[in-house]
Amino acid sequence: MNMQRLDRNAIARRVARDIPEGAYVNLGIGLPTLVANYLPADRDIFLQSENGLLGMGPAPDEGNIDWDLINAGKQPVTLLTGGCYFHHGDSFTMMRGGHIDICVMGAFQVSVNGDLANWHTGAPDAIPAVGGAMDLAVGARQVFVMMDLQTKAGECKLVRACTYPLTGLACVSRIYSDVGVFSVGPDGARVIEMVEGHSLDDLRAITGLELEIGSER
Amino acid sequence: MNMQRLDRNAIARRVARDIPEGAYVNLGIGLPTLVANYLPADRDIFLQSENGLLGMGPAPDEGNIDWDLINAGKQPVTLLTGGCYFHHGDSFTMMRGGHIDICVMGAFQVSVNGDLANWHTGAPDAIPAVGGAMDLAVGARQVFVMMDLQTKAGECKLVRACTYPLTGLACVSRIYSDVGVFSVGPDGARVIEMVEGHSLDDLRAITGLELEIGSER
Amino acid sequence: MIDKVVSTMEQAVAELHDGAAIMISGFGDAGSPHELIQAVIDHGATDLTIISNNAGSGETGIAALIKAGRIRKVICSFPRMAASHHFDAAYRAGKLELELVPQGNLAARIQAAGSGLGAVFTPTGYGTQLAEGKETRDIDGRMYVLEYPIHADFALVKARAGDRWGNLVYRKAARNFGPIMAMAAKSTIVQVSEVVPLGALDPEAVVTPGVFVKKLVLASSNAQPAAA
Amino acid sequence: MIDKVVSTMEQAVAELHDGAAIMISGFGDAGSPHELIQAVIDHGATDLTIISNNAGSGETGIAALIKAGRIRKVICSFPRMAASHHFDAAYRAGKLELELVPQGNLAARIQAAGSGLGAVFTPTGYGTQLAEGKETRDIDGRMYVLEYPIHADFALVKARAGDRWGNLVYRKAARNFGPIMAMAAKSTIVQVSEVVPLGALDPEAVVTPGVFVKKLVLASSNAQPAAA
Repeated sequence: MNMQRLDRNAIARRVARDIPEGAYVNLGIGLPTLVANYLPADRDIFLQSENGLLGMGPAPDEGNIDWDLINAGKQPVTLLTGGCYFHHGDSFTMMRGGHIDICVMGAFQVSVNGDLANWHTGAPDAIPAVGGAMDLAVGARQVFVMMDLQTKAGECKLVRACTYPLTGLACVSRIYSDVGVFSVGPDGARVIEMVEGHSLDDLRAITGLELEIGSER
Repeated sequence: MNMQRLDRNAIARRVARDIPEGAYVNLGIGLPTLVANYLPADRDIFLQSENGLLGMGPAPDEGNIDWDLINAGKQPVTLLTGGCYFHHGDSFTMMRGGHIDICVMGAFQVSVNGDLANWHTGAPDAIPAVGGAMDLAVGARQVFVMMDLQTKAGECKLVRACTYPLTGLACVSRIYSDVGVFSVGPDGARVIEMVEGHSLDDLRAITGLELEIGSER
Repeated sequence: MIDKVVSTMEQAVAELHDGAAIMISGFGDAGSPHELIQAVIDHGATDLTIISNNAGSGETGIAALIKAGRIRKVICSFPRMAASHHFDAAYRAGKLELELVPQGNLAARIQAAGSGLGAVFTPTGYGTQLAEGKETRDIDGRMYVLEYPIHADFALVKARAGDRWGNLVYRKAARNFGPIMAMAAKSTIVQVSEVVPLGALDPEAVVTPGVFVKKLVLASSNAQPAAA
Repeated sequence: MIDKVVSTMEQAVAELHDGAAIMISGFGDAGSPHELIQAVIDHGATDLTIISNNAGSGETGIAALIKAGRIRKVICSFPRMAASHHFDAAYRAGKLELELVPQGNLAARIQAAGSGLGAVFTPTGYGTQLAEGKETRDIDGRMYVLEYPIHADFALVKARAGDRWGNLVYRKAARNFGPIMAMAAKSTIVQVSEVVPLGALDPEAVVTPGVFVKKLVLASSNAQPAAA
């Protein structure tokens, strides 16, 4: 298929649109950090970083890098006026205790019921690393996944059941992808929004799923 | 029996003698707070109070009372230079987590193996209150009890087995009393020190126990 | 713009409801949010469960709530105080259920609720009346009691200062249960002595990050409690 | 007079021993006590278990300890980093045991050790490989995994400033695991950028009370880590 696809920045912009003012948000390492670039400056949205920041701001100017002030991906960031620091116990109290409204993570696979696989390819020689992904998966009120719907090899990443090692069970509520937005959960996967130029049949073909158009749950 | 007995201040002074420099100490409400009066000013000893103080100082002058700065007995205190404040979670991490070297509590009864009863008389119409006693009983590295060896009615409070509701099992290591100092624990009760004018036979008579002179364990 | 500061005590407690579980900060009078408690009385909500270290003394604060007959159950560590006559009377009359919890287990259970843990094994209380009927376990040769989180619909907290994002600092030993209760309740309502501009609080010294706070209200009389 | 400040890195780590379990603060390089880790290398202790969020990168810190062959086991959440070649090589060669722990469970288990809890039921990891073989339980309709405390003989922590009683404050996101590790180890050793007189730290803003600290040492080069 040769359809129009959103690039990573366009997906990030689309995710940002669904983050309301006042939300406490954790952006996972990698792709999701782009979302921060599209949050409107006139909206108070609170970015939390697992390493002990609330009110995380954008990257500093070259001359103002402070390596004691980094994000979960170990990139230099800033702290907004009104932000604060805390230790890892308090940070994961926020994350595990249901205090984060939305987390945005990447994924290897998401199943139609919301299972998430994003920490391990399962390759026997891979060095495993999990970080805070499993805590966010169970702890955030809403888990958004941001990903291309297919791998470079063309395999669909929205699946009936994950084959990669799981990060969390039935935790994802929304997938923001290069071809559209999906809801997943107890009622299965639905199409919330399609990127212009796509049809429901296109998405059924890509996913191999009997997708229907769904409204917000 | 009509022997010489230490008064509460003399017992407090005796307890203070056994608190080494550098010790982190929690003094229970009531009688044990007197111990603070006998800690030598030239020794750094750290008093912790369950309500979130470390480095607790003496009572303030009449004119300097601050009702936001109180001890566990809700009496006004001060904070030493170098002291600090923290919340109840951190306070009981100190107490339960084995970070307090010595706590000193009063007691209704202590058994020869170190069981402690000090929170409830067991009277059916009594209003129960436990506070932090059970946490200190299990959490402090050493639990010292400070008490008169007998009730006003003449009943011995060092007993084979407690009849009052327990605060903690096998937790007390030392009893400082008006007639002497006892060790209790897995080896039973021993007399560490007798108040002048007392004999081992006196103490056996009071306690009804086959007490022996013990050395420090 | 997010501004969690509300103008009146009435607004602060507007969402209260009958049957609510309410955490109330304070150790004795230190840190007790007396004005918010008065607002609860004025609001009229009843059949409340109160989670607090004490059960009130004198005629104000939790004691006033008990006197007004609004409390169904108290979960606390130390209800007996010099002037706890309102608690004593209600308890003896069987009008009030008491769940007595060792103070450190109270803290641990509140922290478990705030941090999403399902239960914790604590050594405190093992072998005592307060652990009767509870699951116990030998872990590495030591005995522990299984204790469950204490959740609440609301936490009423007293702090020294706060900003519009809800960041808080406390005053001396009035801090006590405030920070951990703020983490554990669905909705945390705070009375402060001072509302400060964003950025006025040192980010290294904020004790309660704003994520744990729903509303703040200035308590003009948020002074030190008078001598008991 | 109690003065926990020692003069040299050598004195700071003098009690280390072969086979010790050592917690090391830091999230990547931020908050990693590089000078103390170098002192561990100089000390010679081996067969160590390291508890830390990461497993080192580049040629310094935990990476240098691995390179020197001193580590038997690493308990961490995220060993794979841009320059974690020393970990990668030792792990692939089977010279190093890895216990991978979700970051929040790592924090919770460290906190459980510090606070004397015997175990906690956490929702994190349920149904995943990292909970395989572990006890699980349905509590109020949600599934939890039983996780045990992680204790340590030593914690090596980096802080910004400390006084002779061991009170500490940290710097920005270099705080991370420092405060909870200080609570969990039998003996906590801290490198600070500044030793301040007693009373110089605001008692409202002390992050780690001195009770959790055994020794402090000034790290003259306790600057921000250089760009990775």
